[in-house]
Amino acid sequence: MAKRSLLVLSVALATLVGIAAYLFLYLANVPGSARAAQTSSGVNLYLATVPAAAANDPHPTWVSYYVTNKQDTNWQHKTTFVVPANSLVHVTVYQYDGASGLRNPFISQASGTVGGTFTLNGKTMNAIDPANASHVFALPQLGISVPLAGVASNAKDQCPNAPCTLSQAHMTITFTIKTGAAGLYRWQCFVPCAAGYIDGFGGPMQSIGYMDGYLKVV
Amino acid sequence: MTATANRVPAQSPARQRGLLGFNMLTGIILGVVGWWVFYLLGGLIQGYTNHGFSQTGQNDVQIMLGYLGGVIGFLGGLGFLNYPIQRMMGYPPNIPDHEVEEPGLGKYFRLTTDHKVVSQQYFVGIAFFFFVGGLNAMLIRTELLSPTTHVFGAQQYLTLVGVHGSMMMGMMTSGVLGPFANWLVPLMIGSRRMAFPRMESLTFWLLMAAGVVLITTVFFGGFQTGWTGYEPLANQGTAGYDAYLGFFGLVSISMTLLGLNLAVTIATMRAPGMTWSRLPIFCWSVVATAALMVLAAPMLTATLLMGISDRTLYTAFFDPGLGGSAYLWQNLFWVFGHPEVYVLAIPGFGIVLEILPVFARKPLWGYKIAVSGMLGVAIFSFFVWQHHLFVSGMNADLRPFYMLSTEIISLPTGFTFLAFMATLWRGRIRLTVPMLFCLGWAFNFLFGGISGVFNSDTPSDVTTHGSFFVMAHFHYTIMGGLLFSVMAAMYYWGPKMFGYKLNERLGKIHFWVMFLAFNSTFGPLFAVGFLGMPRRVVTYATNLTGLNDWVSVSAYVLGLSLLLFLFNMVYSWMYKRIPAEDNPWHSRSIEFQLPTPVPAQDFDEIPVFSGDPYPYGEALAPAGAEPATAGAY
Amino acid sequence: MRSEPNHMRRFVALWLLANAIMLPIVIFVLAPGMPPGNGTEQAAGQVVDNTVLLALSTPVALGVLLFLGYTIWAFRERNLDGPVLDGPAVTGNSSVQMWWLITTTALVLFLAGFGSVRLLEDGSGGGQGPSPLVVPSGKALQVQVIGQQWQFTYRYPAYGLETNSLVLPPDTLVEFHVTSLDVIHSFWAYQLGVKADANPGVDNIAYVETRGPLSFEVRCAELCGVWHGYMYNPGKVASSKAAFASWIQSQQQKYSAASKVLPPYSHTYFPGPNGRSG
Amino acid sequence: MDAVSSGYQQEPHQWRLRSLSAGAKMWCGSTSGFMGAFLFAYFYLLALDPNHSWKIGKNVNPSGGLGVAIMAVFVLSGLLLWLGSRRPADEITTGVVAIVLAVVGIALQFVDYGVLGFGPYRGGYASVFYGWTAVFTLGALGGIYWMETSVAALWRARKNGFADTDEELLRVGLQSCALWWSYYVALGVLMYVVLYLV
Repeated sequence: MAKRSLLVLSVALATLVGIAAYLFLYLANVPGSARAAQTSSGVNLYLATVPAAAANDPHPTWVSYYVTNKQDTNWQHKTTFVVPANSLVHVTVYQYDGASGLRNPFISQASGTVGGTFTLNGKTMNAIDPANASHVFALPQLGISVPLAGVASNAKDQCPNAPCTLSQAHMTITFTIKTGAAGLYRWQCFVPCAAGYIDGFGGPMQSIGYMDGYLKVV
Repeated sequence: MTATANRVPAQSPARQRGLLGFNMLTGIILGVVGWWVFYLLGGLIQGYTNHGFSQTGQNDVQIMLGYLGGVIGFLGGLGFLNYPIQRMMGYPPNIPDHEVEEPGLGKYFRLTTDHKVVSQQYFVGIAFFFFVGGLNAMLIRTELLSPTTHVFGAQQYLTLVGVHGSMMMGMMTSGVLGPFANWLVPLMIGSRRMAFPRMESLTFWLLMAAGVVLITTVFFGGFQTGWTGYEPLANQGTAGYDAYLGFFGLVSISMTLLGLNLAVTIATMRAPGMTWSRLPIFCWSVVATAALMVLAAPMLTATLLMGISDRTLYTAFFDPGLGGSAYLWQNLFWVFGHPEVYVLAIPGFGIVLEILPVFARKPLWGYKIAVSGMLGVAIFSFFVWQHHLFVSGMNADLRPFYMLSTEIISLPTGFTFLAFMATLWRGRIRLTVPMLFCLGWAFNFLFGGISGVFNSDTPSDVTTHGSFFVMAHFHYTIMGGLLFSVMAAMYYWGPKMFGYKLNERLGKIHFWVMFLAFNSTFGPLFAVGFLGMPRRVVTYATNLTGLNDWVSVSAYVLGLSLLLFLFNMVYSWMYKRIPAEDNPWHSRSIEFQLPTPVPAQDFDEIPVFSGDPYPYGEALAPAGAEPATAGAY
Repeated sequence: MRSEPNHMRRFVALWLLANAIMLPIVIFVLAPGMPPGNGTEQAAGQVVDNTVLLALSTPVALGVLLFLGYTIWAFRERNLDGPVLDGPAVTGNSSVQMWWLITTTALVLFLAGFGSVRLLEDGSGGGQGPSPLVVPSGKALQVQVIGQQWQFTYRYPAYGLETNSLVLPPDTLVEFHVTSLDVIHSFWAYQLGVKADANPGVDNIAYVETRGPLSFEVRCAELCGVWHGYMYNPGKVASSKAAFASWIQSQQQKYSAASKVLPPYSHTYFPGPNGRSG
Repeated sequence: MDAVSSGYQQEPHQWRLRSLSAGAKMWCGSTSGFMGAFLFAYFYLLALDPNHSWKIGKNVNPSGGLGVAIMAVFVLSGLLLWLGSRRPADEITTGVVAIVLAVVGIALQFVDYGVLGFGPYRGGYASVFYGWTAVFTLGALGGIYWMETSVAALWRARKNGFADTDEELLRVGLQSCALWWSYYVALGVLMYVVLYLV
């Protein structure tokens, strides 16, 4: 009897270990979150987009967003951005990727930001040439969408892999959004920028932690 | 009888199981080796045929080859490969096509040609993957406790949905034919084996390999297409989707061979006197199902090969920009897929109608109409597939036709119900556990069928298509139909198959918990669908939270009821082992006239059948008498 | 022999009684709440359809359930430990089979006929593909629904406008042209009673005739990738045609920059053969 | 169920023979479903012509001559096996020739791939062409295996003078194989007509 119970118990234990591994190694394996910096001038969120993730990343060829800081020196591979509720969030994106062009030109116009505009390298505007779009930072649930222009294809000193520095060719895009009630909102990119995948929408475009993530309003 | 019978020289089991062992362990070891060998070889192929590799870092050729190598290694390790090589040199097969009595548990982990051992392997193997699929269902319901993402996130949620759906729709196609038909058909028709016993074993091990392949998807990031794998979304999928292709590819091959084997067995190996009109109704359901498997499953194989070649050879079957079509997948998939859902349903009809006469103590009412019902469902199921595409934008002129053909399929289904109901009428109904499950089947399938009418009616389908209503509908037909009939079969034949009694009281508790929890889970989902919640979404309208939470809690209870069944199996087997009687149900079908456990050779001599398969009733046997055939078979 | 009551007569009486109770409940209590509500002509038509199906399936369901219940109650073996007794050896009855076949066939043919007639009446709001079988009469407002991973945008060719919110004028025939730029989506406006798959390279047409003001929810109903569960947006039927016109004007102003760069209006848009390489 | 024992200790010999030929016939059915999916894909994509991409580019036409040659070799192989399996004296010779012809057919198919001048991504036609021919070749490899085992078993049994083998069973085995192989070749003819000649 004891031998049988031992057998049953060990099988049950092995099953539980398997379930736990499935739960924690795969299912609950969500990319980390980063809190926006709270400064005297308001809440600041610094992001960067690169043509390819860091060389030691599981997918070193995938395009990706990163969280960084104002000096663009502290790169973290996190795509859940934590921001306070009912406040203005100033977003700055350091954009290092080239243009791939929008499939739906409609998205080349910014919407949902404060004033409906954004600045591109310091210049205020509300739309870009759709063919020049490299990425889009969009929060469709909040109606927010900002096109990110690409680095010219003949620019010097282009950044191939994360992390990049401000000395390399890049575009700086800034805009301000107003957060509402607390909640979990998703963000994504609309440019078919996942090279090699059909319609440019596989891989990084379908993986949270690369071109998708959450805006966690707390 | 000719004198040439059975001149295949008998060989000792030791030879084919010799040096390497040839069991599951060597299978797994060689499977892993095969995976790595082919995976590394595939890594060399990065050129033109693997176009996007440099940009995606994803070598589908390599992964598909890895799966191929893994499966070849696994089957080789089990001993399937030394057989073909011998044959190529002109030697007769050295694996006997029937087994001799062999004690110990070793035979369950090997290539075996005893149809009863294969069916027990099937039972345990399928139950394992059923519980894996069920675990995913529990996790899906956990995520849906809240209207927004809260536990797993959007990406993992879709993998859960995909693995649950694929596991259930893929593995469970053999859920009756594997464990029960392999065991019952040879006994019922009076042969001692299947027509192709080695192929019988192959189908089982292929299915197990398939299940493992599907689980490996989590190492490649999962897949986000659900079990239908609609293109071109699927073509965007990362390497996790290769697991889906490999899984269904293996399942479809296993299904084809299983169906072929069973159909041939019933067609050619019926004992003297076992005419078609004396065939037990369960065998008829196997014939209908096997026909679907033989004809429909190869279409799935072909469709998956197209999907694989799109990802590896850079063809464009499903890429609309390059001359392919997204509809092509939908059409091909459902040409197979609709017969496939009847592959899941028809065996349930057979089980229920087979068990019913025993506990109603009456002959099966309307044998011919029941048979024609099953065959009718099988035939019609090939002509209804476009009802999955009612709002897809396919040619609108065809919709009235598919509406009609879909609704016509309820006529043969109705025959089954007529036979069911009329058999009960004026019987002496014994409410044993198997009988309770049969009645539960009727209750659930009734609602599954009626909700199907809402789906088949195009105007109504505009609302219900792709919603939780559809999801509730097919859970009522497949889970409420197939699973309840499988449970009936388990309690009815289980003691005969495994040689020990199942606890009756636990069985009754199991039935009532499962029946109530099942209806409490999927009943409200009709309402959820009617209120506008699409399938496979991770978020939903906040006003549906209450209903969804109710469903989730019921689903946990449903899951627990299945654990109760598992507990009953283990408890009755290990702790309270009471050997089963030869004929606990006073059944008159032939398998219950054999001793328990059934000997390896089944019959001492090939039986000769005479008379009706269901000789119950006052006119045929004096009231109160034990079956007249006791000891006669 | 037991002294037998007439079981069949009892069962039929029971069934009639149950129907007398349930049918009014179904028709007068449940049916008005049937989806998807009476917001548009097509949605109201679907409510009628669902009502008819429900009313027809009620007697069927009651029949089978009562039959099962009655047989279990009346014919149950109460002494399971006693000798195993058999019922009568009845193996069939051709007239019962014939009547069953006739009844179910009639029911099925009626359902298919009814469904077809209802479908051909107004298209029922379902996507009909590029060449619709049913075109409701009247001048239609064209609205193109463009599915894309993962949001819908709406193009009003008559106003040279594309926007990401859907507003419709009241009492108008609307002709939805549903298409997709990448994978298969499905445009499901629940309260409007519209569902049409958005296929890449295919123009899927669905008609709906709006009634009064209405708020509705648009959801994607075909699994389209990681954010499928989040692909929804609200929409509304405006309170008046004037309100709709002013909404159009405000959108034209808001999206003037985007409107300039829109490609020429077309029923389908192909990403081009290099779509695969992004 | 009333059943009495028959007194047969062994299963009737006919069961094996019938199983083989019934199995081969059903396998033909499965093969039709399998090949039918590609036929469906061909006509579906041809009729739909999405994005006018049935054939992208100019030279998306395989060599008709090579197609006819491949077809002819396979047909000859099927015919030979079919006829030979019914003549016990010639079955091994014809079987070997049929196998060789099938190998030649597959080799020719690879020659065809070599001189095609268009890749599988060149539209719907190219996809079906590559997919279908590849799958047909794969099936032909399976057919070669089946033919080889049937012929080899007969050859070895004949060498031993059928001492410990069931001659009839082996012969029915070869005939079942021939039935399927001829059916497969016939399907192949349909396919080559569609792919190379239409």
